[in-house]
Amino acid sequence: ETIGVSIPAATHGWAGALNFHAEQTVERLEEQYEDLDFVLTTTPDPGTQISDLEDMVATRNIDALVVLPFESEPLTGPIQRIAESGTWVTVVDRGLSQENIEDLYVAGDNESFGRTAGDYFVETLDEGSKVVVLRGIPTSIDNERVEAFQAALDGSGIEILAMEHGNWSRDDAFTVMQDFLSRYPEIDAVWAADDDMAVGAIGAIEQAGRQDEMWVVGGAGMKEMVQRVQDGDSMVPVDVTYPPAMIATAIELTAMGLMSDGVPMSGDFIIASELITQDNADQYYFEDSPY
Amino acid sequence: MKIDLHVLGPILALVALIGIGIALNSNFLSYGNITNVLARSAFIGIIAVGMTFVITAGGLDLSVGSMAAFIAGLMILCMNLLVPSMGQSLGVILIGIAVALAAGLVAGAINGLLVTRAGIEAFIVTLGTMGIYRSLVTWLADGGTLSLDYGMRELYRPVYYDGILGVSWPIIVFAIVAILGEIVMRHTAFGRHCAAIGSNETVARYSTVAVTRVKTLTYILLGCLVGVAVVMYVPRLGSASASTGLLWELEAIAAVIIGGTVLKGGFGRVWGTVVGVLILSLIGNILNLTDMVSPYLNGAIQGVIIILAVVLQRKGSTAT
Amino acid sequence: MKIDLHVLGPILALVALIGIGIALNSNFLSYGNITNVLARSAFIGIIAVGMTFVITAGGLDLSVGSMAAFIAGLMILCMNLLVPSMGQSLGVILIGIAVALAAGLVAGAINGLLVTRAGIEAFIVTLGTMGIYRSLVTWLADGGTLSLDYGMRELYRPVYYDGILGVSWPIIVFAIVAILGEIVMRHTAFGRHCAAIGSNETVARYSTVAVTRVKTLTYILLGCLVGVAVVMYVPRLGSASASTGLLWELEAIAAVIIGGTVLKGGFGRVWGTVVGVLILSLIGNILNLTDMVSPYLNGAIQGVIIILAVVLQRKGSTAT
Amino acid sequence: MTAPTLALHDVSKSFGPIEVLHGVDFDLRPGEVHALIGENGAGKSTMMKILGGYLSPTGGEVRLDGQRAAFSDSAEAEAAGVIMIHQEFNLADHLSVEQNVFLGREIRRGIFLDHKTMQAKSRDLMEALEARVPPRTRVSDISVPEKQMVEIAKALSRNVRVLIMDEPTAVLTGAEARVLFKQVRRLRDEGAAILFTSHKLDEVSEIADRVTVLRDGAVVAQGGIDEFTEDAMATAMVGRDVSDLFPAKRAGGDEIILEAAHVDVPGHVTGASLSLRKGEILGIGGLVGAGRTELMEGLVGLRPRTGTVTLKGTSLPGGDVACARRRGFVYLTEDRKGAGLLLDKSLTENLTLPVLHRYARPLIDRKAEAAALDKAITDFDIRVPSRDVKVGNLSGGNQQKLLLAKTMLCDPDVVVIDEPTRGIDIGTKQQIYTLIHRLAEEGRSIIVISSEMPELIGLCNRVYVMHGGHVAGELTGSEVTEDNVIRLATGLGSQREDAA
Ligand SMILES: Nc1ncnc2c1ncn2[C@@H]1O[C@H](COP(=O)(O)OP(=O)(O)OP(=O)(O)O)[C@@H](O)[C@H]1O
Ligand SMILES: Nc1ncnc2c1ncn2[C@@H]1O[C@H](COP(=O)(O)OP(=O)(O)OP(=O)(O)O)[C@@H](O)[C@H]1O
Ligand SMILES: [Mg+2]
Ligand SMILES: [Mg+2]
Repeated sequence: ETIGVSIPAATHGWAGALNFHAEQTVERLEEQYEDLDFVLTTTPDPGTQISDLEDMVATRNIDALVVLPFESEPLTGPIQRIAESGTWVTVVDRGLSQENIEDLYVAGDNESFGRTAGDYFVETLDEGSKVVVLRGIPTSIDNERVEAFQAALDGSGIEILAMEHGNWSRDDAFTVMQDFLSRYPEIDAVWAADDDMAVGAIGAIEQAGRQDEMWVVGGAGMKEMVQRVQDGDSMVPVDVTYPPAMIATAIELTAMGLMSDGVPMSGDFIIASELITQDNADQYYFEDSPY
Repeated sequence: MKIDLHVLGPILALVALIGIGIALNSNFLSYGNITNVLARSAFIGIIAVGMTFVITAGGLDLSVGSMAAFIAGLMILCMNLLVPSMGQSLGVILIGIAVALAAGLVAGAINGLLVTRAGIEAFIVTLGTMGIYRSLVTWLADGGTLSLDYGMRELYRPVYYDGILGVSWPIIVFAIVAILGEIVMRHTAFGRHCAAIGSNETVARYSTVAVTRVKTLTYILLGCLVGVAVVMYVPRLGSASASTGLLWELEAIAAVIIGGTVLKGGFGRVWGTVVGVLILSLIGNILNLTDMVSPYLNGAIQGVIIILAVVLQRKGSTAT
Repeated sequence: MKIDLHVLGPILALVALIGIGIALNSNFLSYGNITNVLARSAFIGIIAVGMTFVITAGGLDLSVGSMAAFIAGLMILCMNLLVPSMGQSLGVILIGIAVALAAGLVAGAINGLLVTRAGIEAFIVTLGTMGIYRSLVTWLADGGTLSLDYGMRELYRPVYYDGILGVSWPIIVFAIVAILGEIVMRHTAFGRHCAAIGSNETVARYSTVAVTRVKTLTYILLGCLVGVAVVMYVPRLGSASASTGLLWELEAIAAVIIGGTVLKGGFGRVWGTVVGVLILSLIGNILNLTDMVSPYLNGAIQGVIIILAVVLQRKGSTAT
Repeated sequence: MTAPTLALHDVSKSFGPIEVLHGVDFDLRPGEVHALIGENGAGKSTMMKILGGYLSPTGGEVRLDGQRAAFSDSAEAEAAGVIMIHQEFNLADHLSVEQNVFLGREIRRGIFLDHKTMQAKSRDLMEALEARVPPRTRVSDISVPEKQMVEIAKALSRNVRVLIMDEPTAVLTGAEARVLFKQVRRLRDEGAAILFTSHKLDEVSEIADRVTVLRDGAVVAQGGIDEFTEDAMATAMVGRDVSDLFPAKRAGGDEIILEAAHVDVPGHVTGASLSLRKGEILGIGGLVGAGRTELMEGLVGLRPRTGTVTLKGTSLPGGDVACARRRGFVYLTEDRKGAGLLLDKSLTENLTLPVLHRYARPLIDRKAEAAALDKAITDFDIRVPSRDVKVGNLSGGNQQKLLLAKTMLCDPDVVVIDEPTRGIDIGTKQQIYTLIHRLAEEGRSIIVISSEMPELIGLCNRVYVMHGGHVAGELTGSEVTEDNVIRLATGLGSQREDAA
């Protein structure tokens, strides 16, 4: 039996972790099951991803597909065709734009990601507080997260001073945050829609010596960030989960199903984002994870 | 007869890759795989044919990838706007196609005129427009993805997936563009003037070649071909976003040069470009066909093969 | 005296941007903002100085961004490996720095030798090595981020954040590199030889200029400067990943050309490059300091300004 | 007298603040061959470019058939039948002979090119010029004179009413020039007007019907060819008497300073051996394409070569020009534009390029460089409108002088001068010959490659003649005659292998 796994290339920390978990799982399962084969591809854009899927079908005769679509819309058609041809399809994280194509859906929840962070802001900050937002690469995921965050803040009296794209990159976030700090004499909190960007933002805040004025909430559960939460770092009071290990879950579920009785478990597995606080941080800290 | 590696080089590289492909996977030569590889080469291929003219005439265009994304976005937007009034009809598709071609023409003309009239290096002009188009498509899509109306997509789909006699449309269009390109390059005054301008612009001007017009036309031609590529691309994905067409420019330029066209201009060959495009597609295809290397290293393998393909060629041309 | 816009062009553009900055935000001229802008220009700036030599001698290097990422990854890896045996000591930092510079030298030499010895277009060679280094760093980092040992980071941090007399180290290093670069370009045989080779390689060869050596040296110089940039970059955030240094190559090349260096080679000026780097940094800075345009359109504004800056300059040089 | 086809009326031309043509009146009539002569930098090329529509005058007007002609560019001039061949090559190197000949005026069938017709026509044209280059050869692969023939073929393929040729024979041998003149006479007889310049005054006497002499941008003499002897032309051009062109010949010493044995330059030269004595002026003769340039480039290290080269008693490594220069052996190229000078750079940058290390310690000493330029300008009588002019804007002759100055700045003991006086006016020629002589007297050894027979005979006491990549023979003293050189050059001479 062959399982195809197609995920985005490691262009930022979270995607890197995704790659790491995928490779680990594939290696482990290949050892575990003799007659199980995997085809793992990583892609830099939706077009390439479609090509990869075509190759898997045309030349590797896959029996099941685990795919994290680069973008929902463009991948819907191709994945639908694969599903229609009788191949088992597990979609991870990014839902397709048509319902009921995939057999199994394992996902994080971008909306909950933004809302969880937003709720924490509303809870913690006073009315009239000022926050700035570092957004990711312009994509639908980023839009969902930011919209949910804004919705959570609605009516709370917390003012969003500005939003700029930090492109899920430490360097870009560092630069944008530096400029936010020059621009606004008063900032009470920063929401970075990803832990990589949070690292950059913290770098800029420390440089400006304004650690005492504001804190930063990132997201996705990067090891170092969870550690800081655990240590009670006042700069990083909490974090929001969006576990890259969901790919491992998806691959495992697919493989186990395929190997045991030929029919994997189907349905939806939505992994909602959770707030990591000092109290529960130890549950979210994984020593060996690269992320 | 002397063996001219300058001519044979790219072909040998292609044959070698095909050999490797066959050795690694028995499905490599299957109808499905060949169709896939050829069809997906079509976008870059169509663009690279246009790029061959621009480079032969001593120019360069870094904006084609972003331009493709922008035109795709514009086309989808227009079609979606028309659906309410015109319904999901062929008319909408035709208007969409017209929009794509016209947008390509205009975008190409802008690049061309900035290069020829304002006298700015092509590298800088198109680096600028590259940023501009990329931004515009992000803005059009509001940071997300522009998707074609679902019904329209079903109607338009066959343009990518169907074909005649088992040959899919993108392959047919690519073949036509390549053949026409080869003819224009070798058998018309335009092609010859491109080479003359790339070789020595002053000489071309002194020989009463309409330098400005020909140079501008190469960019317009390229723009139109980007439009054609988009017309084939949109039915494949039915969407456009900020990541559409990323790095296509580098891939197209690499294909042109692997094919034997001289980067500084003066000599170009369209068939070489086609071979170059196929080489680049095959590398990706073959890497997908095996698990030999860590997917992280795909980029490294591609880099090595690009350099090797050109070394082979250059060594040949200096030896003979 | 005649006003030479070719010289004044970039400076005028810089002054105009500063004017806009002041008008839009009162903090623009604050010590903090100026320090930020200058310090963050330093990486691209240091690299762009090296790029000026490569371009002046008729070459090009697209690999610098990936090279920077790769060297940063290598440096972090080495330092982390040494910590267990050497402790968190200055020694580790010095070895790390040595590794970065040596890796830069080797990487530059590889590019240079492939261009000069194998006789392949610089565009293709460095497009290839760009893919290779980018892949290698992803592989080194196992797809994720390579982070410097926490204690080491604290020790190394001052190299980015501290300075003397309120001027931070990156600014100082950038200034030194720029001044030395300007001197080498204008007042030494090496600089003259670069211009001669870029102007006409055959003439340079017939004039007994060691063409191969000089060209190779420009790439080596650039590689070493990439190493220097990395040495300043790593202490900033203490990490490297596949996205480190993305598009630095295009930014560096754009800076060089905005500064007045001729892309086809033969004429280069380092001070112009410095102005070009500052222009590019300021655009980003000003866009971050205001809300005037949708952040989606930042790229478009940058594109327009890049083109305008060069139009201004070229118009000037043709008019006089 | 027929009415002039093309005329200049009170034309002046300035480049920036410098006026190089001052109120020139000139006319060109149908059915005449008109020679324009003058010193290097007199303004001949400038005047021709104005006539050809490549430059517009700053004052006065150009008249075509008596009407004011305001050619806005060369395309309009060409449409009116005014064709110009430039002093420097105007060929696209990447294109083939046929493509160059028809560039801008391709013959088509429908929208497609008619390759067959164009190839046949260009073959005919080239054959009429007795140059047997296949039409599909790339121009970068043909020799300098062949390129000139392509230029001429290109002009002849047009519809010619007025043909302007700027030093067409500078790169041609006597025989080739005569082929060209045959075509020129044919055109003249068909009623075309032909204007040409040449520094070879014997050619002017041979072909011209009328002569105009230009000095410092003004017409100083004009008249029918019968009013001018060669000496009179020279005197009118230069403003002094130049009858003693060559100084007395001198033989070298006994010491052999350079010796080449069994040298092969792959693809060009096989088994060449020669020796050069201290203080000698040695000539290398032969037809164009005989491999003289390639042999010398091989010796000095610009091309790969095999065999042994001994310089001042020790062997010289191949492929290392810098080493050869350090040991006092330099080569002055025949290809001024392509290999000699950086056209977009200043005089100084060109002058000191080979020996920059001498001025850089480690920073370049600009004062010393300026002094070197001053000296070069006086020593070599370089006429420049201003110090910071780009070399590409110098007249051809002055470029050649600058190239000589640049080479001599290396202070060589052995210098190869390839075509030393190509494009040089007669006054300067005399200066250059004197200079070469002086160099020899100082104890330097000189090799002169020349396609001009009088030059070889007038300068050299010993001449090697090459033919088809071999050294065909050696001539000494009274053996150096035109007959002997031609006999060896055409492969008729006895194979005197022992000569070397
Ligand atoms: N574009 C230019 N800019 C500045 N000066 C120029 C330019 N073109 C020519 N000159 C100057 O004009 C003068 C006349 O040059 P021209 O080329 O007409 O001389 P010429 O008579 O053809 O000499 P030669 O016999 O050496 O070819 C020279 O002093 C030259 O330096
Ligand atoms: N790039 C080239 N490729 C192939 N053949 C060439 C090339 N350049 C020159 N040749 C050929 O090499 C031969 C020698 O060249 P060249 O004409 O320079 O000889 P030469 O004896 O130095 O004559 P002259 O000095 O009078 O020009 C000729 O047959 C020429 O056609
Ligand atoms: Mg002249
Ligand atoms: Mg020669």
